Amino acid sequence: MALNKQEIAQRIAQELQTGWYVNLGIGIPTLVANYIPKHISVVLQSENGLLGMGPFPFEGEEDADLINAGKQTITTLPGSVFFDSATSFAMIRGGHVQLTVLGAMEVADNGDIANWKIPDRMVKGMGGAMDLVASADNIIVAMQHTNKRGESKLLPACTLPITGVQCVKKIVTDLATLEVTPKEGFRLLERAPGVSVEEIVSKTAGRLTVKGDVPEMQF
Amino acid sequence: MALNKQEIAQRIAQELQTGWYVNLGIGIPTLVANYIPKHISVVLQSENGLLGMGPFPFEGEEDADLINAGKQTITTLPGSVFFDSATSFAMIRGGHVQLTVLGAMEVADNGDIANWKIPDRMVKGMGGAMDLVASADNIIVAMQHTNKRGESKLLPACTLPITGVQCVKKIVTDLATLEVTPKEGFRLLERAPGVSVEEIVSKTAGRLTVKGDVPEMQF
Amino acid sequence: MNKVIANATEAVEGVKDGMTLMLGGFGLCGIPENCINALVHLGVSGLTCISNNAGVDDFGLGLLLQKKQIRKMISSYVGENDEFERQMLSGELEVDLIPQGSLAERCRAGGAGIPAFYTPAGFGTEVAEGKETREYNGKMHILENALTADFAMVKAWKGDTDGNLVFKATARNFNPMMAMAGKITIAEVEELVAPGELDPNFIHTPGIFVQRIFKGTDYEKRIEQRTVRPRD
Amino acid sequence: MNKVIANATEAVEGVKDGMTLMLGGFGLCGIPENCINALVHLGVSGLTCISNNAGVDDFGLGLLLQKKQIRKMISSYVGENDEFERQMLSGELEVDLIPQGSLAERCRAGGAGIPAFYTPAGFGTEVAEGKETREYNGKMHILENALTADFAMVKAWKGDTDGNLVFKATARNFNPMMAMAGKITIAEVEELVAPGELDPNFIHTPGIFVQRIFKGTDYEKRIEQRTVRPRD
Repeated sequence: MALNKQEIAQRIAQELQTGWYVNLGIGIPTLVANYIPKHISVVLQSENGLLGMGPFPFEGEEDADLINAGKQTITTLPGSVFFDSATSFAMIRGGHVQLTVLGAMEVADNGDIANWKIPDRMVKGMGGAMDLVASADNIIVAMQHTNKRGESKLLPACTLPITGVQCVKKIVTDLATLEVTPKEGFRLLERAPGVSVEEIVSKTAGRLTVKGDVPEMQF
Repeated sequence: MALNKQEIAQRIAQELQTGWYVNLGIGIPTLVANYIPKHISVVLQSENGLLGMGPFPFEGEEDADLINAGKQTITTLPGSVFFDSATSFAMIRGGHVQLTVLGAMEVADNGDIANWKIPDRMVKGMGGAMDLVASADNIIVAMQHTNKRGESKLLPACTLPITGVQCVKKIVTDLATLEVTPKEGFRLLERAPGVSVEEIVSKTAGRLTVKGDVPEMQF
Repeated sequence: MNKVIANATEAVEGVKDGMTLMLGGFGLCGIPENCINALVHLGVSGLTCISNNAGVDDFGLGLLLQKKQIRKMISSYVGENDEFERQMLSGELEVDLIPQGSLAERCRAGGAGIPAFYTPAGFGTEVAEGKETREYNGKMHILENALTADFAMVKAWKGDTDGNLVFKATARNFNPMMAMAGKITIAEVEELVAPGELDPNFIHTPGIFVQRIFKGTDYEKRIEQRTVRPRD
Repeated sequence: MNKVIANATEAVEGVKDGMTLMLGGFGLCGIPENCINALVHLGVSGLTCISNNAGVDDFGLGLLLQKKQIRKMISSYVGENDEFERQMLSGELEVDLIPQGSLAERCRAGGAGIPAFYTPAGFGTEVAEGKETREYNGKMHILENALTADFAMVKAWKGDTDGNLVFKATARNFNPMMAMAGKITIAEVEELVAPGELDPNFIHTPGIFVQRIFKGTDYEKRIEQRTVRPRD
């Protein structure tokens, strides 16, 4: 069975390591926060100016001055810090954030990512995405394996305007976990439970490397 | 009579205007703080990280964590602010400090200044001087008109390694107040009380422009 | 060094058609509400507005868009605004989209006398078009220029009469950098206090960057995405 | 995210001969006294030290100079130190003098992922030799590169176990930028508190920049120029 959004987030949460500062993008990446393993201690960075993002506030305790990068009301945790936008991106650009998780419209087998613009459609802007993908050493994309028309989002080359070059390190889709490698393109690491290698192969347009037995994801 | 150091400082203090943020260098410039006219309100910036520098502390109230750029113990005033060195030079480089007063070994008639290095002698470093002279719109030099050997410090060109190019706007020496102009070189504005134009001319090696009657400084 | 002015109307004196303005805020958080309203009343037009976002239809910069006072927006993200979309697609509104971190750094650079700097953000994308590129540490970077503005308008939590500012929580965002980059910087604050009442060790924006300050009124502080969790 | 280590000895673990270190402080104000002492005991040599100043003969970086542990100093001002002068004039010690503002900005840039930037400071002087120059806004600028270090050692007033730091008065100086620019940043603090005890709105250095933190002991806090005024 293909994963739902929560399961994609849950799988990505397994990648977290204690001590990491992590930036979670809008959409599925935000859900990762709900699945952080209990024994893992990470700090969530919100690029609008917060380290140590806590959960949503209780009803009636919302503070208009305390939001995350998705403009949602949130809370802090002990040890949280507020800072300005320049300092925030100093953290990101300077490589102090160990992991960025974000969504994508397309990923190329060289690690290029497109997630900010569709020509002839209203362009909302890249927000912090271009800074994030150009900066983080470790970038994981959370997305569906195919688009609404059933076409692969894992391509030999991006067809949409790109957000960053050769930056995506790993992809978790509803069907698979894949590593992006310079030499082998997408390397299949895991299948979603019950999903066949054949289905993944058929839905991956970019160069895909499958070696040996491909295990199912473990939850 | 040639001015003493206090009088040079006092003359420079007349240049201050209410609302200005002012950086005073080490030596004579520091003394300017003692002569700020009562009706003038300025804020002193110390480039090690303080706006609103107050007087020296009372004996026994020195705080090792509160010093000025000359490493002297000082105090704050109501409205003072502490900040880091990058922010401090953002103020300076960004043109937010309206006036810099500093000493010099040599000034050229095009506004070049040399005040940080004597070849073959121990070099202590430029500290913040190069940032200050490259940044401020208004730079006043406080110095003796001649060096210990009686040679003019106002030259056609600096002989020592320079600190900044074409930046000095005004000079107050023990003998005169001079403007530095692109077309006329040093322009004599005022004589120290009792000092003759002839003496100033004879002790100025750079191009000097004297027009009409040159008034004496008023104190 | 008293910089206090009476109100928002006085604050925006001197803003003229065609000027470039910086406006602090992220989404609707920390925006200079009073100044924006005053600009609407002033009726200036042809403005270039540098602001991370463009407000919503009926609040924030959306109010200036409705009156067609803005000629060009320089932003990183401009969703959530139908009128914006209409004007942009019709070509009435020019839009320059900039990566958020580059926007923040370009404002800081403008205030700090750094005319240009290299950043990796946007290399290989549309953002890099026409810009110089260079490799540093095995990675490609693009050269970005500083941004400055005729007026910067920022919103702080507390300020003193000398212009020293303190921001609250994530309402800080772009405000400190824009305060640095305005030829004239206007600060509107929720609380205006005397010099010495703010701890000199904990001031976010030193008064040297602020030319005018006033106590704002009637803050709406609209929340864009009200997200809550149930009490157990 | 506990980053607390026991003491200065543990703090400097991993510092090796020939490494580049950043050390906070301006003059003797805000210097990492405990770390410097630990480096003396560790006995590492061939160090490149990036620090605005070089201490005095018997305190601060002067202690490392006495033991000839420093191969190169990168500073803006190095007066007040006879041993420094001797080693420099004899050629034992390499010295790279940098304008103070450029030094601060280059450290910040190193921490902020900005590999290079333009500044007017030093144009036309020795500092500009071999550097690219360019005119912006009618004024010449030089291109300066970022600085980073294997270890940065900073001294804060208060810190929490997550590495969040607060500095006191002018002891802040270079410490925040150097904290950003160290591959491993060590913070020594006068007071070590639990997370949540520092106000999140008023933290100078967010813990993300700090890898190790410990409570320092026996601070001497020597005053270089004790200037006082008479009581009336």
